[in-house]
Amino acid sequence: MQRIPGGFAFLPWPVILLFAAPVAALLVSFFIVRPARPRWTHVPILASCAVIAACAIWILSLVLFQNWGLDLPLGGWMVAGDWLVSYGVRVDGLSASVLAMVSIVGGLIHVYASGYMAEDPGFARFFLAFHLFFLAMIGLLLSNSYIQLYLFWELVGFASYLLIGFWWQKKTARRAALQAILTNRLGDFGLFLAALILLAVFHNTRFALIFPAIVNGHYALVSLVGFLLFWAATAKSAQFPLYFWLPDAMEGPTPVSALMHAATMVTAGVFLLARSWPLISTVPVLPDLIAVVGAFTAIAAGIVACAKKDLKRILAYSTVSHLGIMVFGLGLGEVAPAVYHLITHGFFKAVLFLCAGNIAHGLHQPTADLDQVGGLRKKMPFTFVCFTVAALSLGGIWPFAGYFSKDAILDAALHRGPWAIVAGVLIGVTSALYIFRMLFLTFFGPSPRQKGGEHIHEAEPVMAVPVGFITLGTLLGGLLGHSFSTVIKSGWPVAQPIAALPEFSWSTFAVGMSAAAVGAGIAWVIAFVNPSFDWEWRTKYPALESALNSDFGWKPFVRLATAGVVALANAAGFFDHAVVDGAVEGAPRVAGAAGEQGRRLATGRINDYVWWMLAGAAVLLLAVMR
Amino acid sequence: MLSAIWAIPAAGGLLVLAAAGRWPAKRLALAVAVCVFALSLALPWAAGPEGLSSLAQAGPLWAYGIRYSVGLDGLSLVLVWLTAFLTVVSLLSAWKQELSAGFWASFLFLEAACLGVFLVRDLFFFYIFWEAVLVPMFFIIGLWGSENRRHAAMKFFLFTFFGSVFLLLGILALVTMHHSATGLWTWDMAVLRGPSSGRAAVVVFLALVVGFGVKIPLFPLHTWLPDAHTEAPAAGSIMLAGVLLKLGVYGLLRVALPAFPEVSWSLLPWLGLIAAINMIYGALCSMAQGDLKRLVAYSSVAHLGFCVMGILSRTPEGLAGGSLQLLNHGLSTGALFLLVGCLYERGHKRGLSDFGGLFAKAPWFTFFFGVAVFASIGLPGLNGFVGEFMSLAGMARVLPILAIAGVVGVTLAAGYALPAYQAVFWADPGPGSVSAKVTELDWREKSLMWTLTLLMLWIGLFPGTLLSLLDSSLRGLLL
Amino acid sequence: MAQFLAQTSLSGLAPELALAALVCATLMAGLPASGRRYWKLIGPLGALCAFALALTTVPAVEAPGLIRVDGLSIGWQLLIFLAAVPFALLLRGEDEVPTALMLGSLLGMGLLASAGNLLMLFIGLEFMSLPAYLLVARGARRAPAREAAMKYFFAGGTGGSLFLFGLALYYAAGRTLAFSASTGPMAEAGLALMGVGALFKVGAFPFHFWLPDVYESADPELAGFLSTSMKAAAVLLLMRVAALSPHSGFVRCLPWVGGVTALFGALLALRQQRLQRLLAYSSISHAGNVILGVGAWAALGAVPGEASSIYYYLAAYLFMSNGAFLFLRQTGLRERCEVTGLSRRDAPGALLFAVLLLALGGIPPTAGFLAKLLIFWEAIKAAAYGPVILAGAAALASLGYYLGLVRQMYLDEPLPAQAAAPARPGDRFGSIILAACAAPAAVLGLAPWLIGVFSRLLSP
Amino acid sequence: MTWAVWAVTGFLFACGAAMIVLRRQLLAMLMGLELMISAVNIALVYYCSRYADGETLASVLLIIAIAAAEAVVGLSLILKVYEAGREVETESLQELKG
Repeated sequence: MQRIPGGFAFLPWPVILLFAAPVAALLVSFFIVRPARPRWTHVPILASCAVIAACAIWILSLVLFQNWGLDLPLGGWMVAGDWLVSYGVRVDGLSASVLAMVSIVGGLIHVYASGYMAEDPGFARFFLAFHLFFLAMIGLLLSNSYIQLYLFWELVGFASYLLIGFWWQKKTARRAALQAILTNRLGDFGLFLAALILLAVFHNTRFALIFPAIVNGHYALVSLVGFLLFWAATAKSAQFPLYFWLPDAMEGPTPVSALMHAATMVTAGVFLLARSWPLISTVPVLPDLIAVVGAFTAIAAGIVACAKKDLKRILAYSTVSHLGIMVFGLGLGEVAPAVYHLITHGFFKAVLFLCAGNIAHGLHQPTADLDQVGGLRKKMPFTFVCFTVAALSLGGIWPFAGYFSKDAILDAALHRGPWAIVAGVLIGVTSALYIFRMLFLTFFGPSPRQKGGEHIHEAEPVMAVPVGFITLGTLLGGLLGHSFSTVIKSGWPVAQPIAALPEFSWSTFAVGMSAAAVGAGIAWVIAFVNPSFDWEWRTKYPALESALNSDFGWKPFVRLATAGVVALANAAGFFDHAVVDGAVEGAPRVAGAAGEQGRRLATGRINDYVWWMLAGAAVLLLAVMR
Repeated sequence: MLSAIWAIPAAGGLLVLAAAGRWPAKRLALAVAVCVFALSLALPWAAGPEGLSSLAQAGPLWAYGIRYSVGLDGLSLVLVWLTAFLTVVSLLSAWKQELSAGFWASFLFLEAACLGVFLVRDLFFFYIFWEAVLVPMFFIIGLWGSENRRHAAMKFFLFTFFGSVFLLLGILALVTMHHSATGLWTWDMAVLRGPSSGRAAVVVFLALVVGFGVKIPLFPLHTWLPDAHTEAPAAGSIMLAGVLLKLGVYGLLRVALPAFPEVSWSLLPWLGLIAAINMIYGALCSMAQGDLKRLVAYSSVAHLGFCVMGILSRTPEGLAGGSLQLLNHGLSTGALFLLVGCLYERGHKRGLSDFGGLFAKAPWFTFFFGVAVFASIGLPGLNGFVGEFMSLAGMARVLPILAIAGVVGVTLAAGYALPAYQAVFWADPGPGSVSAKVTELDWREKSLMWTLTLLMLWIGLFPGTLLSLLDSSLRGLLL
Repeated sequence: MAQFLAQTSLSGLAPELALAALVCATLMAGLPASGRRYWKLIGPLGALCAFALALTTVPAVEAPGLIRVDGLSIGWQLLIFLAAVPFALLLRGEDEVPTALMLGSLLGMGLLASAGNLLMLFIGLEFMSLPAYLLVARGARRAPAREAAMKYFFAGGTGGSLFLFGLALYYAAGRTLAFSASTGPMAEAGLALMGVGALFKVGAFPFHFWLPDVYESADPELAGFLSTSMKAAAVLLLMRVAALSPHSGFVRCLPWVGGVTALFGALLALRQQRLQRLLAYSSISHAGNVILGVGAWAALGAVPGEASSIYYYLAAYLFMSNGAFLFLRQTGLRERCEVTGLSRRDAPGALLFAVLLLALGGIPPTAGFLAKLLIFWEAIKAAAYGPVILAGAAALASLGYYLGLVRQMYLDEPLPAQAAAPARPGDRFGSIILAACAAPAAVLGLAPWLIGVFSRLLSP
Repeated sequence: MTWAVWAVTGFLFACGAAMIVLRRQLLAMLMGLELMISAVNIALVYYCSRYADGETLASVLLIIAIAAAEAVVGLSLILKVYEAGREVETESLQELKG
């Protein structure tokens, strides 16, 4: 990896374009196209997406074939004497590979959205916010320091807020948007503080400078930084305990759910952990904690996903679960498999969401329920095919992309010890279970309780074609494992390289496939052997239902905590009004009352006046003679 | 030249009063304000080759070392810009209202007094200008405010005078201490130094802190602020939040900290604790408010905590960031008050529950309000973040625990601002809502907001110029 | 007597002699019915003439006897005579008696100012007080004026007696009536009792009870006279007493008396409903500040040239207090509620009053601001921290009514009855004097160089 | 001797003061006032003779003269009060207060 001195002049044009294209597109759209032709707002933006995708692929190939890389400071952002926080760009294997996935999937979803959102009155607003997110995501991936990362980290959160609340007239959307940004803000606390501490310790937060220092030295506060970073990641990547915003975030339009709340934005947390891995790996206990949290989240969310009926919610919990898998993998020390899963997950989860979007769009609804669908494979054959491919990939069935990445993580788990094995197997079972249940109940049947999608129609080409392309990625992604191994090692900031993807092993294959088979088998039973089971257990076991609905009691707890903060705020407000301001308001009253009382001294009688004088003289005499 | 900066608005105010009835007062006032702003922008060019300091002037020495003298450095310059700019903004924000000449003149007097505070280098005249600020503001709140204006005006005046008494006694004690140590009578801010330790030094320093702390405002001296902000007319709130609160921090920077470097350093944990309370407590109180203006007012309490924390850290980044935060707060809170004023002008209500669903009717309103809200809660890329981050970065190098409290404050900020934003612009209008009366911003308001927005973006992304301006002057002052 | 004359150059007594002559002239002019037009001129002429003569007086260098003409005496005479000018110009009454009384009182003040020993101080004190009782008794509103005069008389008599007692004690301790330091418990007690006499005249708590009654019932211009000329003379008396022995217990107590008085006056003024009474209490509060200044000045060594802060305070108060009382005279307002909404009925008047009130409250750049600043500064120099904090609290509390009045005039809506009532136009002459008082009160705070001028004036 | 003089002076002064404080009759109070001044004169005269200070002794005469003037002024004021209300009690002079 070559290092070049800083400055824009040294920035290669694909990197410049990665920023310039979206900025230009946003400006043109906002100031020129939107006022004149709101329906054409997406045109410059789609052009920008094409440029971005091309640049990203170009950069990826440079990294892949020439081991090219870049870590370039670009002039000061915040400056105070010798204290400096500068902008910068970092291109290495990690960012280039994720960037390629983001730009391809993102670009295609932009195209999809131009069809999906065509009827919406907020078309222009949608595209502007959507592309703003895209810009922020690119910036996030290419950041070379924690502070700049925080800049874009917050910006993606901001865009997510705007888009979750896109249909602001809906109360649920408003609540979800608020919940999302506040929860993310809670997590950002960690990143903000981590950046502050790193800055205070190292006078810098550039990855390329601090990681070697951390690996080679001992710094007391670095452990704290590691935990803070993980805390930040739990919010953004929807891990326990801060996962709860993500399922509610499905209130946004489907392209938003697909791109931001499944494929890209939520993986920023995983990206952050992968980025910080040289730091995190030096912190005792933390990797294990990460693994446990990831596994727990993956399994619990997988179980909850089995009980959901709303298509997007199933996928949302599935996203939480899969993010858990990535985090689990990271915690096991396997950066490459985790990032690989991040990328493959980006593809297949996008397909799943877009297919769900197609169904909802076909039903002319914002979202669809299992009750309303069933047997769609005939009415929506193309969507069915895409969904099936993606579902097989998610379920970890060879030779789809998901298999390879999940298998790599499972491989690590199998080498770790009993609890990891159990976790890995359970993850495999639950993943297969909920996704096959969804596949069967949606596209097969319909079972007697389902309406089977009346009047539904296949998606228009503008929506179908992007889905097809992403599905292609899902099919082929698994074959690129070797190249990925090459890429991810490129430009790793510390001397100790990260491990490549593990070699194929029959035992792992057997465990993985059998877990998937078990899951798929249970789904088979639910869907075909006892088709009404999925509706009946809810009434038969209300306790179980409420436990699953409340995410095993976590949601009520969150509500309680929120109410606690509100109560605290109200208490502060009351204290301020009654005590602090009360003292302020009371002081003049006390003074006035004192004056009123003092007036009684002046009785109006001469004798008293003289008496006071004599008394005063006596007091003064006493004081003087003392 | 420098004296003209404050003399022009003062004279302009008199002119507006004198010409009342003959010339249109508001046009005249605006012309004066624009002139002053243009002049303030020209200041760097007026400076000689030695830089801004070449603009300093001093009058003859009067009794006891009192001497009228003005000076300029980066800190003053930035705040002069802010004052001159926000005066124009606030005059324009009240443009459509039919108000007497006194209103417009008051703003010019207010501007003159604030500019005087930022320009003079002699404590005697500093105090004169410091107090002179109160009188026009008293009338602005008391005559042109909303229902409870009279009480608020009295409270504002008396409470801030309460601080001024401490300030005056502190200044006098400082001058006297300096005299007894050096045998020299002087009121020159650049020269005055208190003792480096001892009970007397601590007491005097604390007196100065209380004096400035009322204006900042520091907990628990802050309760005048919500009332004054709430009752003042929108233009007055802009000046109040945008400029008046800056006076306190400026005083700390210019007077209290340079005079007592050692004492302030030894008291750092306590002062920093107060700043942290400001942030967290201010944010919590803000969450509990149902009135938009009160909410923004308490948010000011929180924001000023960042400024104080930054400058207390005495690190280059903390100082530059804390003082930049002054400007940032002026812009973003000024913008918020401007918009809340627009709401009030249209609907004559300020409650969160009095509005709702304005997005559909007034998208620009929503857009600009969003920009201001996100700037004030510290979204990176907008101005608020830079100041907050640098302030906390400074403190993190000195007392990390306080920086943590600051980050909690950053986190809480979203908790009050966004629910309010949603309640006004997104939520369904409730019964008794006046949303129907709210119309879209007109071109005047929009262009004001565009200016503010661009400034916020500029500072958020490229604060380097301003920061180096501030840094170079603060370095000489405190490092 | 020969010795007395030898000791004193008569030129130093020129103002007093002129005043004495004018008192006689006034009484003579009153005899026939003719010449009525001229005796009205004698009052202002006398005050101005005395002022001019004091201005030209050269401080005597020789050792003082009964009379001592030093910087303090000349400075204070200037102050006293100038402060009397508005009252002299606006004297009411059909005959010459008030003029004579005023000039007589001024004569007493002049004597007090140039007194060279304790006995002369006492004589000056009585000389200035006795006509004042009568002046108060001749107030326009008869019954309250009589009552107030009676109270003033008895309180003043007691104060004079206490002063005399103190004089005797001090004489017994120091074997002389000249201004000389002496120590011992007897001297301390004597000093304290003389101090009580002076404090009574200045209006310090708890010797102030006569003051609100007198100021309230006196004609406003007389109240202005009493609160400026008379008070200035009383302050000089206090300074002379305090300067006798700068390290005495009395001087140590003095700042505390000042601080307590300032706060007490301010608190009691808060809820007053009658304007003159309110101003009376405000005057007590101001007196407290001055006493604080005197205490600090004495503690710092009682150097005449450094009395400039006290002098400045009194000079500022001269304009502020005369102005405020004159405003009441011009508008005829008596009750506090009557000023509500005044700015709408009488904008110039309200403006003048507001300026005067802000000056009294000590808001920059008014004269009152610099006055307070100098006094506080003096106190801090003398390390009288406790009293200065009390005085600071008093300054804050006093804004409660000064600013409260501004609020009433400008912010509050007038009651319907008042809104209908037209403003009572005062005579033009009085308004000019009022404006002449308000203008210096408004801007003198920007003139700190005056301290240097005063300092040179007061140094012998 | 000294203590006796001061005792007499103090006693008479206290009596005068007590008369002013305790009596309600204006005339009696005026007498109290005069008594106070006279009491001080006793001490002054004693010390003048003791210090052989003729100049101060002369000044006692001045003090007596002033006391007389004070009495005149006081009496005229009392007369005024009497003319107005036919009462010379302090209770009748209690309108101004507070």
